[in-house]
Order: sequence, then C-alpha cells, then structure tokens
Amino acid sequence: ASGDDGGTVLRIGELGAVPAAPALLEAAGVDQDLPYEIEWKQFANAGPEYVEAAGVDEVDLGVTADTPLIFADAADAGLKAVAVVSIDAPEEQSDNAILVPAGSDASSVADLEGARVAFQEGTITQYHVIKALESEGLGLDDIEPVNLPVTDGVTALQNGEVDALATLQTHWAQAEADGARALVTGSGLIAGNSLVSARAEAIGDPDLGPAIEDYLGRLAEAVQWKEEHPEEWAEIYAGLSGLPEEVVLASEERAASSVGPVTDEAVAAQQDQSDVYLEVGVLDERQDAAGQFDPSYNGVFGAPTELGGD
Amino acid sequence: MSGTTAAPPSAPAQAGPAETERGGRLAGALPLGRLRILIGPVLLLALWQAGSATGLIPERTLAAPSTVLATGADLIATGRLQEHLLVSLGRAMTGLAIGVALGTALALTAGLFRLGEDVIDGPMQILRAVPGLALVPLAIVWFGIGEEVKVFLVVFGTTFPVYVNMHAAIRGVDPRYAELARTVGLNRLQLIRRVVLPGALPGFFVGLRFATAISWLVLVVSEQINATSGIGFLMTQARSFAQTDVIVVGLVVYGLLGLASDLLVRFIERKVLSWRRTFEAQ
Amino acid sequence: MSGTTAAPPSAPAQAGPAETERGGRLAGALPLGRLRILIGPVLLLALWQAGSATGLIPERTLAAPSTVLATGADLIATGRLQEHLLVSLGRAMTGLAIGVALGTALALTAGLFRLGEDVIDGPMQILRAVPGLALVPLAIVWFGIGEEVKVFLVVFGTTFPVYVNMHAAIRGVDPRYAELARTVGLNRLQLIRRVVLPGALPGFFVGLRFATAISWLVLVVSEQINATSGIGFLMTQARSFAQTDVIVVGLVVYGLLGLASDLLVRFIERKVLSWRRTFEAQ
Amino acid sequence: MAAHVRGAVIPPAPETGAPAGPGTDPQAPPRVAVDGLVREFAGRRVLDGVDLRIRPGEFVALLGRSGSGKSTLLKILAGLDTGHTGRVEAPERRAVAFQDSRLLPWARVIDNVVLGLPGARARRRGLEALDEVGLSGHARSWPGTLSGGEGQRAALARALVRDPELLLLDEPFGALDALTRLRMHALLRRLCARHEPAVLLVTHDVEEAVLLADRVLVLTDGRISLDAPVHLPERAPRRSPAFADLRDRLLAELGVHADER
Amino acid sequence: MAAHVRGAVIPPAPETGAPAGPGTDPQAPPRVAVDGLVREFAGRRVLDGVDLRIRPGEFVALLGRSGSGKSTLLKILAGLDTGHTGRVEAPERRAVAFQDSRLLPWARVIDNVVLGLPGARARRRGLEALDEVGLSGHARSWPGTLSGGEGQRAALARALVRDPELLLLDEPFGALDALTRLRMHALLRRLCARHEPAVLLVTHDVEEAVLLADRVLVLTDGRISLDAPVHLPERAPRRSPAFADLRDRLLAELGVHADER
Ligand SMILES: Nc1ncnc2c1ncn2[C@@H]1O[C@H](COP(=O)(O)OP(=O)(O)OP(=O)(O)O)[C@@H](O)[C@H]1O
Ligand SMILES: Nc1ncnc2c1ncn2[C@@H]1O[C@H](COP(=O)(O)OP(=O)(O)OP(=O)(O)O)[C@@H](O)[C@H]1O
Ligand SMILES: [Mg+2]
Ligand SMILES: [Mg+2]
Repeated sequence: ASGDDGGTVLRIGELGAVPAAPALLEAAGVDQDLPYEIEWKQFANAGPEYVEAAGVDEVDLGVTADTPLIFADAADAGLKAVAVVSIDAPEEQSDNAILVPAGSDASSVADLEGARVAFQEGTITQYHVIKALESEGLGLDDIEPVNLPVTDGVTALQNGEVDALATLQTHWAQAEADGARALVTGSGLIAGNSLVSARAEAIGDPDLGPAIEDYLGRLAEAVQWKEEHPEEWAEIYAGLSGLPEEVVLASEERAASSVGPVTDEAVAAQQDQSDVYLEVGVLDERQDAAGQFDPSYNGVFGAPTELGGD
Repeated sequence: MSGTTAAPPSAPAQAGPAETERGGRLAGALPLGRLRILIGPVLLLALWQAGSATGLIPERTLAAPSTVLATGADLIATGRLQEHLLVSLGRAMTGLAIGVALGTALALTAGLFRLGEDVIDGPMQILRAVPGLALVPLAIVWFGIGEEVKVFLVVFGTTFPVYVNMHAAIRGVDPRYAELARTVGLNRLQLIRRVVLPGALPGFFVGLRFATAISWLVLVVSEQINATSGIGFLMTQARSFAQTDVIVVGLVVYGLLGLASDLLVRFIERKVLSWRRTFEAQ
Repeated sequence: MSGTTAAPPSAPAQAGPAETERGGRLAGALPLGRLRILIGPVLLLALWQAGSATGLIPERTLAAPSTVLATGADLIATGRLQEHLLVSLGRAMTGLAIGVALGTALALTAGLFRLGEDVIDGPMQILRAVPGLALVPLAIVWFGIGEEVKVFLVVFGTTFPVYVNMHAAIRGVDPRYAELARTVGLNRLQLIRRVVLPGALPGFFVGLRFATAISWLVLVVSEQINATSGIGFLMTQARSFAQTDVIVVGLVVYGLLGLASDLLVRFIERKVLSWRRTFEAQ
Repeated sequence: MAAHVRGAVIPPAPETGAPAGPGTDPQAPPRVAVDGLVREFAGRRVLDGVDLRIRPGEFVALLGRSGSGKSTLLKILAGLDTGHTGRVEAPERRAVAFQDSRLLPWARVIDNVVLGLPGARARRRGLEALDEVGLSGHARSWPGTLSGGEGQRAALARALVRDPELLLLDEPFGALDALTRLRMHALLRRLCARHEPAVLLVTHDVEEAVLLADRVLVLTDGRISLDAPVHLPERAPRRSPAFADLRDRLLAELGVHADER
Repeated sequence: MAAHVRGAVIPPAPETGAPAGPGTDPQAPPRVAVDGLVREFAGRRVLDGVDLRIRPGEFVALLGRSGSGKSTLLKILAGLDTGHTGRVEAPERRAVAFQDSRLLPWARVIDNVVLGLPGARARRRGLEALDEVGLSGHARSWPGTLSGGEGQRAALARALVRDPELLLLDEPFGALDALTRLRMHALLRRLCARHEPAVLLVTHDVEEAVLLADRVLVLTDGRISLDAPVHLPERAPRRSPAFADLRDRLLAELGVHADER
C-alpha cells in the first residue's frame, strides 16, 4: 500500500489489548529513519479479526501465536509465516503452564486423570493439554475437559470450578500471584512459537517486500533489546496495560525468546499441532504445514531462503 | 366515493375519488394471501445470492446460499445441528421463561406502586446498560460454570426488554380505566388482572419479541463457558476456526429462529388481542 | 371519602374509607421530591458495598465501591477515562443517529404501506435475530477496519429496537384517528406528521431508550477491531488482563451512561408528551 | 349500610331546606354532604364553594351549562379527584356511569358489566341488566363494535347492576333515541324504588330532570344557583302546570329565553 | 364543485319524492346518491337496502333507534367503510363530526380544528370558529382537559370551518345544555345559509330535527321507513300546529306512544 505522499506504507497488525510493538521499537531505539511508513492496526481480541482483515487487504503483517495460522490456512486466508519468534531454550523454558490451585494435592499430570481441566478449544492451551496427557500415556478421554475462554480460566480456577487450568503468559503470572502452582509447563512438550505472518501478496510486492524485510530486522533487534532489559520493558508494558509490574516481569522472565528465520523445526512443530487438531476433530482435513510458511526473508537472519525439506 | 359491488347492471359503477383509494388497496393486497409474508425473506435470499454471484459478498466471508445449503444439509445429516439446537433450546427457553416472569413482575411492581417505582426503576435502567459480557467473571463466581451460568446470562439479557416495554406499556394504559377500576372497587390483584395486564399486553408482546431473540443471541457469549454443544458454541467455534460456511449456517438458523418466534408471537398476539382494532397499512 | 383541606374548624375532618387511600398515597410520595429517583441507585450501591464487605462479591471478581472510586479517580486524573469516553461518544452518537433515522424510516414505510410491510417486516425480523458478533467478518469486508465498521455495528444494533418498537406503536395508533385523517383530507405526509408520528411517539421513546443503551454496548465488540481507544477497548483490555477494578469502573460508567441517557430521554419525553395523561403508580 | 355513612356528625342541613321527595325520609342523615367545595384548574375556579346534601333514597338532578363543572363535581363525589379543598363526604359503596361510556375495550360487554363483581350470580344479574337495557344480544360483543347508544346503555347496566348507596350518573341518556330513553327512565325509576340509593343525575334535558328527580339543582359560576324541589302529580305529570312552570324556571336559570323554548 | 359530483348519470330521484326545502334547487342533481345499500356485521344486516338522495343545500335529519345503523350509514357516506354493497356516491369535499368527538389528544384544540388546513388564514378562521362555539378561551388547551360538551363543540368547529359540499354530523349536540344547543343551532343555520352544503344530521332530538331540517328521515330495520318534508312558518315555528303534528308523527314512527310524550 502507499500513503498520501506516494511513499510505501506498511500496515502492521498489533494483536492483543495493548499497542506494545510501537512502544517496543521506540524503547529499543529501532524506530528511526524508516524508509517507509508504518500504520498500526490494533486487534484487541487477537486472532479472528486479524485473519479477517488480512483476507480483505486491510493489514499486511502481524505477529500471532502459531495456532491462528493453522485455521487461517484452513480458511484460505492467504497468510504466510515469514519469521518465527521462538523460545531460546524450549526444553527448559515456556510461556505455557497447566496450573492447579493452592492446596491441590496433584503432583503430576497423571494425577489429572478424571479431573476437570480447563482450556480453550482451538488454542495453544488445548494443544498443551493434549501433549501433556500424551506424555503420560493419557488422552482427552481420561480427563473431564472444560472449554473456557482464556480470560475466564483464572476466575474458574480460583473459585474451584475446575481442578486444573491450562493457561499462559500474564494469566499464568496472575494466577501464580494468587497461589496457583504449575503442575507442568510447556517446555519439552510444545514449541510455543509465535509467528510473524504476512499477506501472501505483500511478500511479492516490489514496495512492501523490502519494507517487510527491513521491519523483520528491526523487530529482531527490538526483541533482543527486550530480553536484555526486562525491568525496563516491564515498566513500559505495565504502564501500557495497567498490569502490576511484578506480574509483567514474572511473565517476561519466564522464557527468553528471539526472532529468527523459518526453520524446518518450526514447520515440524506446526505440523504436529495441526495433526493434533485433526485428531481431535477440530480440523476436517490434513494440512501440509509447510504451506503456511514462506522462507523468502530468511536472509535477514543469515539463513537460506529455502527450507531444507525432510 | 365508494365503489359498487352489488349494483344492478342498469347502474354502472361510478369511479369516484374514493374508488382510487380502494383500487390502490386492492393492488397492494395482491392475491397472495398468507404467502405475502414470504416476499421479504425471499427478496433477502435473492439479494444474498446476487451478492455472492457478483462477488460483492466474497465466498470466503459469507458463503453463497448454495454452499450453505450443502453445509447445512451435511450438519443435519450427521445430526450435529439438531443436537446443538436442542441443547440451546433448553437453555434459551429456561432463561426466557425466568426472564419474562421476572421482567413482568418487576414492571408490575414499578408500575403499580410508587415505592416500587422508586426502588426498582433506577437500578433497572442502570443494569440494563451494563454489558452482559463484562459480567461473565461475576456470573462464574456466583453460578459456577455449569448450566446455571448460561441460563443466568439469558435471564440477564431477557429481563430488561420485557421490563422496559412492559413498564412503558403500563404507563400508557389510559388512566381513565384506573378511575373506573376504583369506582367499581377492584382490589390490587383485580386491577392487575382486569385492567393493567390486558392494557399493557401489546407492549408486553413487543418486549417478548425482543426477549425471544435475545435469549438466542446471548448463547453466543454464554456457550463459550464450558460448553461442548449448542448453537452459540457452534458459532464461536466456527468463527475461531474461520469456518465461514458453518458461521453462515448458524446465521441462517438464527434468522429462521427469529422469523419463527416472531410468527409464533404474532399468532398468540392475534389470538389474545382479538378485541383490538389496529392502524392498518394501505 | 375524600379528606378535608380547607374545612372550617367546626367541621372536623372525617376519616372515610377513601381517606386511607389518600394517606397511603402520601406515605408513598415521601417528602424527597425529585431526589426520589436516587433511592434505587443508592440502594444498589449499598447492596454492592455490603456484598463486597461480606465477601459475597469477591474483590478480585468485582472490586468494592471504595476500590473503584480510587481507580476511577486515577483514570480521570490521568485523563484516560475522558479520552476513551470522548472517542466512544463520537462512534455511539453517529451510529445511533443513523440507526434511529433508519429504524424510524423503515417502521414508517412498513407501517403505512402494505407493500412496505410485506417487503420490510420479514427481513427485519430475520436480521434482528442475527448476532451482530457473527456479522463482524462481513462488516470488515464491506466497511474495512476503520471508523466505518465501528459505526456500522452500532447502526446494526440500534436500528432494530427503534424499528420494532416504532412499528408496534404505529400499529397501536387508534385507527379512528386514521379515519379522521381521511375525512379531513390529510395527505400521506400530513398523516405521518399529524397522526402517526405523535401517536407512535411513546413507543418510539421506548425504542430510543434501548437504542441508546445498545449504541454503547456494541462498542465492547466493535472497539475490538483496530481500536486503541474508546470505552469498549478499555473494557476488552481490562478483561484480557483481568483488571477487575478497571472493568468495574467501566461497568459503573456504563451504568451512569444508562441512567443519564434514560433521564435525558425521560426529560424529552415529558416535554414532547406533555399532552399525555399516564397511568400513575400509587 | 350505616357503617358506610358518616352522617351522624353532620347536623341536618336546614339551609338547603329541600323537602323530602317521595321515598325520602326527612329525618335520615344525608348520604352525601359537601361543604365549601372548591376546585381550580390552572388558576380557574371551576367549583367555587359548593354545598350539597343528598339523603338516602333521594333523586337529585344536576343541570348546568357545558363546562360549568358538573362532571368535576361528580368525579369528586366518586372519590376520583384529589385536587379540591372543602369537606366532602360520600358513602363508599357508589356506582358511576361516566360521561364517556368507558368500557374496557379488551373485555366483552358482559365482563364490563360485572367488572369487580365475583361469582356466577353476579354474571346472571349482569345478563339480566343487559337484557333490561336491551343489549341481551350484545353480551359477548367487544365494546369496540357497539354503537354510541349501545355503549352508553352497557355503561348504565354496569352502574345499575351494583345496587350502590350512591348512584352517580353523568349524562347517561345523552346518546339515546326517544323511545329507548323512556325505557331507561322507567328502568331507573324501578331500580331506585327497589334499592333506594341516593342518586345524582347530570343531564342537559330539563324535562328529563323534572320528570325523574325529587330535586333539581342548577350549577352556575361554580355554585348551586338554584335548588328546586319537584312536586308533580302522579298521573300525566307532563300535562300538569307545575311541570311547565318548573321547566320554564329551570330554562330561565340556564339562560334560555322564553321565545326560544 | 361539479367536478366532484358524479350526478350526471343519476336520474332525478322521483321515488323518494321529497320536495325541495328552502334554499334547495329541485333541478340540481343530487349531491348524495345511495341505492340499495347493504351493510352486514357478522351476518346481521344493519343496513338492508337504503336509498337516499340529498341535493346541494338540502338539510336532512336522520332519526332512528339506538343501534339502527345511523352512524354506519354516515361512515359509508364519509368513505370510511369498505364492507358494504350497493351504489354510493358522495362528493369528495366532505366534513364529518363523529359521534365521539375524536380530537387528537396530542394536538391543541386549535390545531385539531384546523387539522389539514394549511396557512395562517385557516388558523384565523379556526380561531373564529372556536369563538363561535364558545371555546375561544380553550384554543390552546389540550383536548384531554375539555369537558364533554366542550369537546363536542371543538369537533363541531372542526367540521364547520371546512365549508364542505357535504356535511355529515353524528349527534353533534348530544352533550350540550339547552342554551348552548340553541346557539349551536343558530350557528349551523347561518353557516348552511352561507355555504349551502348538503347536510345529513343524525340526532335523537325529534324537535331539533324538525326545527333544523328540510327533510326528516327515520331509519328502521335497515331501511328508510319514513321520509317527511318539513314545512314550518318562519315565525315561532315551535308554536305552529305543523310542528306538533310532525313531531308526533316522528315519535310514533320511533315507537313512542302518545301518552309518553
Ligand atoms: N384536567 C383538567 N385540566 C384543566 N381544565 C379542566 C380539567 N378538567 C376539566 N377542566 C375544565 O373545567 C371545566 C369544567 O369541566 P367539567 O367537565 O366539570 O364540565 P361539565 O359541567 O361536565 O361540562 P359538560 O356538560 O360539557 O360535560 C371545563 O371548562 C374544563 O375545560
Ligand atoms: N365493527 C362492527 N362490528 C360488529 N357490529 C357492529 C360494528 N359496527 C357497528 N356494529 C353494529 O351495527 C349496529 C348499528 O351501529 P351504528 O353505530 O350504526 O348504530 P347507530 O344507529 O349509530 O346507533 P346509536 O344511535 O346508538 O349511535 C349496532 O348494533 C352495532 O352493534
Ligand atoms: Mg361533563
Ligand atoms: Mg351512532
């Protein structure tokens, strides 16, 4: 897209209830001398609206969790993942957890057998629960699944409506502040990637293509800055969201992540998740996860612009 | 002048000014009879198909009627749609029954007692303005995540339209009838039964129409809470999985429910308000 | 028997049966005057504080009035609340204005022309039953993600209550007045201006009350689409970060908006319907 | 009945000096007692010091110009007005036929007639009353389908079926043809003879007032300007000179000149 | 005016044989022509073959028992009924005073009077009309505050201010006292003399009918059972034997026996 003065305009979707990315770029000092103009689009309810907006050429780029791309692909929304925000040490760290309330005597996932476990269908929380159960040789049939929006999960857990809750990020930190404890995290179970996705048409566009390339570089730098200055970032984010600084900091320090290229591992992780959804009936058809990725910008990260294949 | 219907052949019909009016009325009334009510919906369907065919309504966003038919047939064949509808029907009707009873009782209290008015009306106007969505956490605390919370949200949504319409309708009852009621010595209960309720009935029916629609609409929110079935669940699921054809089947189901409940309320209205002469379209 | 107000002292007041009624009326009317309208809200507040104090309303689910006051004061001091409200006000009012105009025009067309009724009423009953939330994808296709889509969703939400109430009110206009209108030769426009509009005004006001509340409620959904300000955005944000105190400030703001718009509509109503004698509570 | 009447404290009213009509006990305490009644609308005094006594069994007709306050007085006696000052006493068991017939549009004619009266007996009596006013064929009609006079008769039946202590009738025969009117007169007379209610009849028909009432009042400028007892022979009262005399006096009081009669 | 009248095809109506009253041109084609008019309600024939002619300037009074179908006939002539059969012709410019006064409750009295008449001139004429019916003080009142007779006079003013070709009046004086009624008679007479509309007046007052009309009709069992021209002396018409004669004939037709008069 082009602006009033004919210059290039990159429309970036900002998912979640806080305009965090502009603040992050500014704090990291990477928002200067842009060769294009950025137009921010806020999607407070995350997922669906962003996908819908991309489908009708209202937004070019955005960072989402990995799950929405699976459903975007199923709906032919024309979004491709061009970079991956991954946890640096996924075997040790994670943003996801399955929590039990204070006073629960569950000590392992195996103890969840027959328990009421809350997660939101069609989100990473569901995937997490399935993988955790799988690791103990259990399935969804062995527990009593409770489908709840992520925003309502903590309330339900605190009021004893459910025995366990799969949740993530600040929700985790908030519940923890209230005494809940993590039975298991996502580390070693799920990748927990976020994906930088772009409209397929924008990727090939002679003006937008280079802009996206430039933006990915800046984003990587900014995320790196964030990991290096957690207190500073926590203060900024707390100011934007109104959350207590401790909660933000706890959440931020949970797992260090960085922006990187599209990799075979990322595709494989996505394929695994997609297959799980197929298995539980959320998806009707098997997907080829590779179709959700486009490695054209891998060069930004010094990686080959083609996937290695199997 | 009015026209002729049984005039002898020697006195031919005279076209007077009033004749024109009558002709107009006849032309408007078309020989379709009761099928007239379908004109609108059929037109809507035609517009939709046209929009889909011309691309004004992209298939990706709103599937074409033909696609929807196929998906719908599929959902029905597998029994999913019926199952969801049945579950939702239970929730909607339970909540509606409670909400209507509550709204009516509150409206009567506020309408008949000054003290009731003072205590009830303000809070009702306040609560009515509160987004039900924002009440979900509180509802979970009070009612848990079982059926109660889903029914509660329906009650919360349906009480107000009944209350507001009924309350306004009670205010609109001709006060001369209240005078009459006093002179014939009706007690409070008889006043309600003989004067207030029948007089406010047309307003009540408007409220009931809203409430009926809302009882279904609320499910889109309440069936996100620990639900694995129901039309609201189906819609939410379809949206987060970007299954536009299912969404549209849901929309159509909603539309049909709206039409059906409207026809039902109209039917009851016609029976109950048979004394009423209404202002007629021409 | 009626009581005595200016009887000479030699003829003392006689307590007759009617006297009791009158006494009851006086007792109900309390010497509070216009402040009576606050009884309800104050009671609501007291209940809330009591609920918070007793733990029936947990602080983390619904903050206590005192907490809310502090948070509210803070939001106002920083200017955030005013800013959000102002943005929302623009959206709500624009949408409301269009929705009310559209609803009224459609109701008049359906109420006055049989053909209009046939074509309009069915689709309105169908569309009215459709969840606005589910229309978001379509709205995005048609109106993009700018201001238009937010206003459109308000229009979609407000047209129906005005239409349904107004349409029912038009049906409720005494047909004898339509007869009168014909005998004095009113044309269609005069019929609307002199008979239909004033006669349907009470119903219109009921619809307007709903529409006003809905214009704000819809923002909780529509300000999720590409918005960084507005009361709906504030609520979504607070909800996704579980900031119950901010949520409650939002709820209070909604409640106050509801109360204020109700008072405003009542005020206009009293002015415009000054001819009307209403059924009074006792 | 005595329980409803507070007449004991009211001294017999010598000032109005109306001799008892037929069927009236001059010693009985008045059923209706009004003293210094004042009613204003928007600053205009419609009733400006009305004094009035009606004894049990007494039939009083009230005449007055259009807009002189007759209906207002009636409403006050019916306990439907709260804006007046002055002393007003009336029994509790009263029945009213309003100037507009005021039938509930959503109740069938018979249900309107027995409104507030419980039981099957009341219903039977209601049907009888409808028969007496010539509406037996309309018992199950909706009020909206009645003609003007039919509605008025239904309202009359509703008032008469209650056998009250005080009967308040506001132009109950205004929309009736001559014959029906005569029949209603006879019906009213029969009922009054049987139950002896105190009656206040508002009418514009001077002859009707004279023929029916024991006493005729004229309301002028907010006060009772004429209070005339009626004494007519039992047979052919219309032909008696007393009838013509009283009629002419009343018409004169109402402002109709001799050559216009 | 001729444009509104379809009289050309209607043969002069010899069958009703009504001689023209004062101010009526016997040669003029009738303004109202009704032939074989039938109206049923729920299977009951209320009008069962009514034939009627009214000439320009002619004043016709219609008597009939309560419920005999007078208002129904009037409504049909006003073009407000669609359920009848038979031939009905009436000019387009007609004014109606309904049996109920039918004032719009949301319009002030003056606005009710000039309803549908545009311009400041109409308003001035409306105020004059209100003055003539004695309601100048109530021009800006709400109809809900009027007394019964005041409402009726406002409705009368609304009909009279229009100077129509056909004036349809349904018991317009029923709620008026004797004096006001006489004034309204005079007013109506003046207006008719000035504009010469065809008038159909429904009334229950036989003397009123005889004094005002050129011709008096009685409606019985759905048909015009009596069609009597009125010929009274100009001076003291009430005292003339013709007056008493005609009155007695009409009362007899209405079923009132000689000793009840
Ligand atoms: N609610 C009111 N507000 C203002 N004025 C009123 C109200 N009710 C009555 N009036 C006025 O008081 C006067 C007396 O009214 P009322 O109905 O008692 O007259 P009435 O004697 O019954 O006349 P009528 O014979 O025409 O029925 C009238 O001029 C009327 O306009
Ligand atoms: N809409 C209707 N449905 C059924 N019956 C009706 C309807 N309108 C009138 N009638 C009946 O038709 C008859 C004639 O009514 P109409 O009003 O013409 O009488 P009217 O001669 O004007 O009597 P009145 O002198 O009492 O006003 C009445 O018996 C009435 O009940
Ligand atoms: Mg009166
Ligand atoms: Mg009539």
